[in-house]
Amino acid sequence: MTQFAIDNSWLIPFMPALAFIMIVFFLRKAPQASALFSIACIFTSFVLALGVVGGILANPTTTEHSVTWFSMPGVSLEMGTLIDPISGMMVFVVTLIALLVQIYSIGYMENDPGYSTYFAYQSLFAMSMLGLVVSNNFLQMFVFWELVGLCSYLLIGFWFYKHSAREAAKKAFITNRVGDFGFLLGILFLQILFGTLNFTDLADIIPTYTNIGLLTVVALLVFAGPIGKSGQFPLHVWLPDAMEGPTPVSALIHAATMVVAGVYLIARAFFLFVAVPNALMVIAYVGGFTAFFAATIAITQNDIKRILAYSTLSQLGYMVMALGVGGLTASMFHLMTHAFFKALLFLGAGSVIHALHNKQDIWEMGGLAPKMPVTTKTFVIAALALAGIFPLAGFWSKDEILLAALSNGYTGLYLIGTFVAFLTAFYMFRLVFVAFYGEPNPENHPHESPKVMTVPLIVLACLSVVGGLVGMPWLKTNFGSYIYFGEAHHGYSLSIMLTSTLVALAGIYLAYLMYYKKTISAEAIAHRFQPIYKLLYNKYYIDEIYQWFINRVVDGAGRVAYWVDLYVVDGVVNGLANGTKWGGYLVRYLQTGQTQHYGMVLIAAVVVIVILLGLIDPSMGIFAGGGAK
Amino acid sequence: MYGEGLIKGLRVTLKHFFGPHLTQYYPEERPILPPRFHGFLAFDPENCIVCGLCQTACPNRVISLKSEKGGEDGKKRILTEYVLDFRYCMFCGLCIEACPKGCLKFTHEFEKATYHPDEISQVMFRKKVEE
Amino acid sequence: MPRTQELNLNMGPQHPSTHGVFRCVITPDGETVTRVENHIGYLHRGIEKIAESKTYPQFIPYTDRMDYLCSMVYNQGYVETIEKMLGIEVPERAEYIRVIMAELSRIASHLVMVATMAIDLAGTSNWMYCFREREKILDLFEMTCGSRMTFSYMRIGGVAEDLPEEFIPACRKFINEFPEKMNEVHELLTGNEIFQARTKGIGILPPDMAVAYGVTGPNLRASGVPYDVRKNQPYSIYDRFDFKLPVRFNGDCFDRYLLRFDEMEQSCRIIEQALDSLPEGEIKGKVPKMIKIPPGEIYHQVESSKGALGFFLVSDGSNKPYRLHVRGPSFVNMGVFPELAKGWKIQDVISILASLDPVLGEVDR
Amino acid sequence: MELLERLFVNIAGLARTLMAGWSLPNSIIELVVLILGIIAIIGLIIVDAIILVWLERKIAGFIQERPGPNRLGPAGVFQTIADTFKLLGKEDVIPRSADRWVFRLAPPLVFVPAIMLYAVIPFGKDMVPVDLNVGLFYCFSIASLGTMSFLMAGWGSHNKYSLLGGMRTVAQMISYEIPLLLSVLGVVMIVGSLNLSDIVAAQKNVWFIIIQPVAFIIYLIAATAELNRGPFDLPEGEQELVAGVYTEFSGMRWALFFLAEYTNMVATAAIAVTLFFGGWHGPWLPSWMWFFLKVYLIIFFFMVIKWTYPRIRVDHLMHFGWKFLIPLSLANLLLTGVGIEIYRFMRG
Amino acid sequence: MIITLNHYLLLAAMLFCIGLYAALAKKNAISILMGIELMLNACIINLVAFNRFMAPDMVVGHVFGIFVIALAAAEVAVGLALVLTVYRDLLSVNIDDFNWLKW
Amino acid sequence: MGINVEQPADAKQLLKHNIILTSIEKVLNWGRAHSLWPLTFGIACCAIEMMSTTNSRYDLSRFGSELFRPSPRQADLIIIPGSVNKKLQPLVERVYNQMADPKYVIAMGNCAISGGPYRDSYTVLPGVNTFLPVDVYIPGCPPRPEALIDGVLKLRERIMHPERAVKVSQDEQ
Amino acid sequence: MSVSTIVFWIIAAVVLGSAISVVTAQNLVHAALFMVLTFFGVSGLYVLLEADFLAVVQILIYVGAIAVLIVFGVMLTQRKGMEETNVSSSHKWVTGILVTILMVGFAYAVTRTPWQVSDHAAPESTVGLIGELMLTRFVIPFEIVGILLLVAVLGAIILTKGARRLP
Repeated sequence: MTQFAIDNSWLIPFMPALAFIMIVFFLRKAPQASALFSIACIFTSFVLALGVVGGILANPTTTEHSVTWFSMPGVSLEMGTLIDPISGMMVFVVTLIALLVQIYSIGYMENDPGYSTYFAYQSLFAMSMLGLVVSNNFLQMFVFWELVGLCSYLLIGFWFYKHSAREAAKKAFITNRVGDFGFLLGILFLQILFGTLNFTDLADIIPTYTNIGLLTVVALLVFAGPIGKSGQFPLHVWLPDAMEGPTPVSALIHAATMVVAGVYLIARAFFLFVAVPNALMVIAYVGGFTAFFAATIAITQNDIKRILAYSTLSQLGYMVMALGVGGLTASMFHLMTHAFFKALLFLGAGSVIHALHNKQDIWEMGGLAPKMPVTTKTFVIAALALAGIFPLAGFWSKDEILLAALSNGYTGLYLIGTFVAFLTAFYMFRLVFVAFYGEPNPENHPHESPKVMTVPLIVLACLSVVGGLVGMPWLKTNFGSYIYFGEAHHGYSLSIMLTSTLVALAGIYLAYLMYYKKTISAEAIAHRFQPIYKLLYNKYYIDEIYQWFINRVVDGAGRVAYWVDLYVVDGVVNGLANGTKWGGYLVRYLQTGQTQHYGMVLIAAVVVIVILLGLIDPSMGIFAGGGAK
Repeated sequence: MYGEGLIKGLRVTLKHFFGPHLTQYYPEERPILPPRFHGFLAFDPENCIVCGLCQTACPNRVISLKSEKGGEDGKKRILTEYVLDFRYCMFCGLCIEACPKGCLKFTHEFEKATYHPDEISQVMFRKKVEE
Repeated sequence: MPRTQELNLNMGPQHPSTHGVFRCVITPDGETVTRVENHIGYLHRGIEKIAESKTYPQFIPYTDRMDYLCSMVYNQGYVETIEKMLGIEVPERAEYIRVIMAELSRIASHLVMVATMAIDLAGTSNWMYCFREREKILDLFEMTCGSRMTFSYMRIGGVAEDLPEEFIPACRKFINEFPEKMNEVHELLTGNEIFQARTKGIGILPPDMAVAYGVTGPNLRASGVPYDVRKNQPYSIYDRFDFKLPVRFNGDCFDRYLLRFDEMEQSCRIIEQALDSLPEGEIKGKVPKMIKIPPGEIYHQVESSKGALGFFLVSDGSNKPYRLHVRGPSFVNMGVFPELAKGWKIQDVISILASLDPVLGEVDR
Repeated sequence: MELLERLFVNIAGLARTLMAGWSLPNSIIELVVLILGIIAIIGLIIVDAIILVWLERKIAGFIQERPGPNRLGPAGVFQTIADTFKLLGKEDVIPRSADRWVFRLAPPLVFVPAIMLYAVIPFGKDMVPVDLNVGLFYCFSIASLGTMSFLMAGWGSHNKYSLLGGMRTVAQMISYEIPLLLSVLGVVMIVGSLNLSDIVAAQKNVWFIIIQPVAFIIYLIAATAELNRGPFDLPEGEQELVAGVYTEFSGMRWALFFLAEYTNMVATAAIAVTLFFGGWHGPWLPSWMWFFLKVYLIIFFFMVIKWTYPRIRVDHLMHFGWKFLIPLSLANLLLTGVGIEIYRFMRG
Repeated sequence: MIITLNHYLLLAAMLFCIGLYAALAKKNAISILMGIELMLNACIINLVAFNRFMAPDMVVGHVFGIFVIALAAAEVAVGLALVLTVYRDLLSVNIDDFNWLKW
Repeated sequence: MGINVEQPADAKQLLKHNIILTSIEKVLNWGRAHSLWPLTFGIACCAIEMMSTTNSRYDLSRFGSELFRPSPRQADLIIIPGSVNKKLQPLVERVYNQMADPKYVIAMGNCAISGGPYRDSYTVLPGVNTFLPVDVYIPGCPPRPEALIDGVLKLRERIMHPERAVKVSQDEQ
Repeated sequence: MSVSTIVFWIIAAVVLGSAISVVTAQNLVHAALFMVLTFFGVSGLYVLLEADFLAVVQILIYVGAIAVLIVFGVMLTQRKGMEETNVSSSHKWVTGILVTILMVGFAYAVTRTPWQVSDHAAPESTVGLIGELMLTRFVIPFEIVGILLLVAVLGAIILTKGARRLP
């Protein structure tokens, strides 16, 4: 079984592809059937993924299958699958979350007119994501990379009749293009420099390459992709807006899987980044800054999904930072645990939104805890996990990251990370206390969600609790003994654990005081630090800055160019044209407008030229022995 | 299911294909006609009293009869000629209803296809002219 | 801007699909019909004028020859008009016999409609099966009045002859077997996807347009207007029978076709009830020998298989009508045809015409 | 039995030895044998057509619960002969405004390709008139010639009905040629040859109808449409277009169209048998008897279909062809390819 | 007498010239299309003849013949569509009327 | 393509001289008599009976006449089933002229024979024999399907033995 | 004079005769029908050249599709009398002379060139070889031709139906 799964790992992306094709061509008219078929397919993939994981656990080696896709002299493109511990872990996480989200969607999307379409897109996404994960070369990865972008676009704009959804979809798509362009350039560089795009081949070649300067450029270009896809600092703006899509989509794509594709890409191409320390440093600081930056925004937001979105950004920053400091293990570990509890958070938020009929402002909620016990419990577990409370999943992975930062000498980043952990705990529990334990809003009549929605919540909650235990540093074979770069190392620092736990508890307590007990007035603080609050509330005015940039700089440059075009270029051109026109007046009598006349002249010219050539220069061989040579 | 109707239709035609025929083999086998069948008319000159009711009842002037005074007292009308021009007949039966003596009745004859139109009109009775 | 020149396609009078000698000129654009013009009068025989030279009973045979598919109803409408004017009582038994005959006639007429619809769409075998059933009805008619199509069976004040003995069992047998045979037609034609594709949603006649054009009968009821002379202005003894007024709402060819089946079902029910409660007695009321109608005018309506059939009679006191006008349902129904056929494909014109079920003998008169 | 089996082959062999006895050159012997074969085939076609016309009328009659022609000969078999004599004696009308040459040429040009189709069909074991390498393709290309003749007939008549009918024929035939070809390609892929004898030989154990049922159904539908028969007889469309392309043709000219239709029908059925029903393979009976038995069974099916279904509408016809049959046949092709790959993989 | 490559080439050249004449000297747009078809046919004859006489082992000429046939099909489809579109506006297929491209 | 043969009346003179032509003529007449294909042309009530004749109970096809041809070019026989009025007359005449020789006419029903019930009408022509050479008249209003079959058989008789169609005088009845 | 030689001359006569008739026929439909005959003859030439598959393709596509399309086009654009529909324009003499010169040039070139003729026999069956070549060496041209056909079909549809104006 496990061997079959590993050998036939192409089946994993193939099953959702099958679902997509079946739904689009045959099942579109039957919503229930398409949902069931889609789930059945993703379940099959999940089972296969379990097989893969089992195989990896038993024997952590790299298995690669590839066929030639296209070849011509100089270029040989392949398609194939690469199964190693990293992709095994990813396959498992993606199929699991996708399965749960699809089950959840049965309840969440019911009565939606685009039910079948939704599942078709979900399947397409699952196919693309899994294809991305199992890719064995950059080009194939890029193809799927773009496909997941497409799915993201489609799903964000799923309710395309809403203006905001359309705009958000466009924004996501365009923003991602910026990063993808860099990524594509990077791929082209790699192809030109090394003549192959295969990961394993590149991993062998790159360490021996000496032109570090060029390689740095390449690495940064490749990193542009993750910046876009994983929402790192300058290109993060699309992710909060992407919350316009259906909530399960946010859970699956914009929290657990697609956005971590960037992280995964860095991990996959880690050999490239390791070769250029400068690039690694850039990555570390970009990640760290994003983590801090997003977390500060998150504490002022009111929309439940936006809070979670900024939290996602922040955690992604964490992962990227971890990679930057060289902690591949920590990053991947955090990726996995984060997928569990962030998906859970989103699904819980979805459950709440579903119960409140599309209300998303946390201040309009309140008092949900008694009405929605399952959702509340699971949500709190997830929040605790995210905050990094012992022994939940987030605790282990976050500590790994902090440890990695500290042990690799990035003390600054360690401090930032610790502070971010405090912020994380604070804003999460702000959310919990306001939304679930606050004053009940009399307008709301919340009710617990149906079984199809709560069961995935419970499953994810369990995983959030126990998911981190696989990375316990005390275990003999833990997470780090499978996924590592260079050599595996086990280490832990009680002090770091203690510090981070305390910091997180402090954050929770602060939120408790401010929003539950109301002993510290949030308004007063907001008033007190009015400028900072406004800055944070408006997300550092990044969107406005972009807007300004486009309006002023780009448009201004355009206006200048327009002027130049109008008076300088056109002046020259018009002058030429006028000259030509007068010339044309003279020769236009040759133009009869009859195609046949032109054809005749053409043929006559051919005849004349051939005759001339034949007569004047017999050595041209026109009449003698063209075929003889 | 699309195409179900097509298959059902085929079933029906195939059933009939192997089923019996309904045809009456006409020239060999005479059709069984009901007693009231409106075929061509028969005329019984014996009972005719030359009242002319049939002539007036006919909507289309099919019947033409000639008579002469005669008989024992010279007052009784005697039929000399009775012609039915079937070219104009509608076979409505109004003349039969009109006849008080029941001289006219429908026969079961219907095959009167001819090569010449005037053969259709029929002289039902003509008094022999004694020379 | 000049466009391509028009092509006028002439359908009829000698054209396989037109019912009788109807002629229409179609202006197609590609396969789509942009204009249809009706041309009628190829079977005009001046029946209304002939009526003025015939006595009242003598005109009965001519009513047969107007709508030769449903002559009994025409007989009935005509004699009832005169009875109504003269105030003649018709014996119960004669009324029942008239109803039985009229309904059998209606079934026969609808069978012809189904048959022609089938053959117009090239379903030859179904045509045979429908005519086979119709032959059975014609046998019943022949048994009763001696003719297969032109009966002249009704008389002023009653009917010409009583039912023969063997009629009632034969009729019951037919009524009992009939639904099963129709099932065959349903299997062969109604359920056929090709047939449905060619009739469903084709030639939609909206109810307001149907009313505006004066369409009556099954064509009107298929558009969702529940109007039937038998129900709305009951004549003869139709108020004694329990039957439903079948109505369908799409107004397309398929509904017009299916409505005929509904009507046949209801006709069967009426016949069954009439056979059950057929009284004994006279078949002809007291009628003067020479029928003369006092001066005046009258309009009487009955429901034929094609729709509301009206006779308008003006009398000047003599034994011949001064003027007789017939409101023929097919004639009125045909008025909507050009409007209805517009915008469909050439082949749809055929199915629309077949679904309207005109009888040219009555259109042209 | 063995004698019957080899009957025609032996006759040809006999003729060869006879001529060899006259010491004729080899090429001429082959030519004579070929001409003999052609004569035999033309005779076969005419007898076939006569039987088929009679059969069609009988089958129509039987379906409609009546006996059909039964006066001339046993069960009316000579009815068609009477028709032939009558058509021979009919006046030959050429409309004044018609294009004389086109009008005259059209009927023979419909008929000639119909005969040419028979050149490559394996009628029995070792009974192929011409064993072409591209036999199957040849069949379709020859069949496509008929289209032109219909166009000529429709245009040459100078009659609106004819022209419309001709245009419909051409649109229909061109559209349905594509699924027809595509459906057959599945079989070609399996056999790996366009040679009809090879295709028959490949069906020794299993008929292709079992492997390619979808292809067979597509072939049957498209072939019915190509023949302008059954529910697809739009060009004739007597309810709309009087008699379509045939409107202005009388007597023997019209009979040629008629003959061509039946000839084409036999050819189409024969190709269907060759491709899907194992050609002449079959136990007990001589091979050519099997072949004709199967051919007639398929023809019977064609006829029953014609007398069952109403005529399809012209735009439905086009939609059906382009939006359903062609994608379906492409899908079938794809599946066949995948199937062959899988088969090869399993075989190693 | 043996038929050589030259026979085929000369035949093709003649066909080409006839087609060229039709394309250059005919008034009717459809005639011009027909002329172009003749020219394309001449090309294919050349391809096949060269293939047969100079390199019969490879069927490269046939392959190119098939490409040319496909090209011809595309050309006719678009050409006829153009002619029909123009005909709808101008009610003429006379190439002399198609002179809108003139200044 | 077809062998042009003159109408039987003119052929009679040829008969005496040419024995081969006689037998060809006989064979052709046999063919014509046994495959009379009518034109699809319905006018009035009789048209319904004409249709009934083809249906399974009466089955005109037994005599080889069920192939109703929609195009006059391919029909041998035009059955006029109903009254022809002044508006229809030119059309009937034209359809008849479009038919290819040899062609036959059956006047079915009294309307076609003489105008029948409409002898008083101002539009109906007094019979189709005023403008068409009718071969067989079938009286009846309308005639039974069997009567039509009888008419077709009589027409067959006339084709094969033209001499039998000589007028019988009224007195011999 | 072997059989194939005789056949060649017959076919050549048919091809050239009908090609000239395409140009000279006064009725455009007749011209189109002569063109069909030319195509047919050309396919006969392919048979002589042992290109059986190409011959069949020629009939299938040229006669079965292209010629039909052209005749269709003729019929759609000309509805009244067809006489004098295939006339030459005023510059036909110039064109004629030009074409004749070109022909002489061709003849000169062809006859003067010493072709290197191979005496290998043609392969028994060309179908398989063509298929293999198309999908290996000429796969890119093959794909491009496919795209070209698709574009042509779309273009033809858009041209004849008229591009729908966007709202």
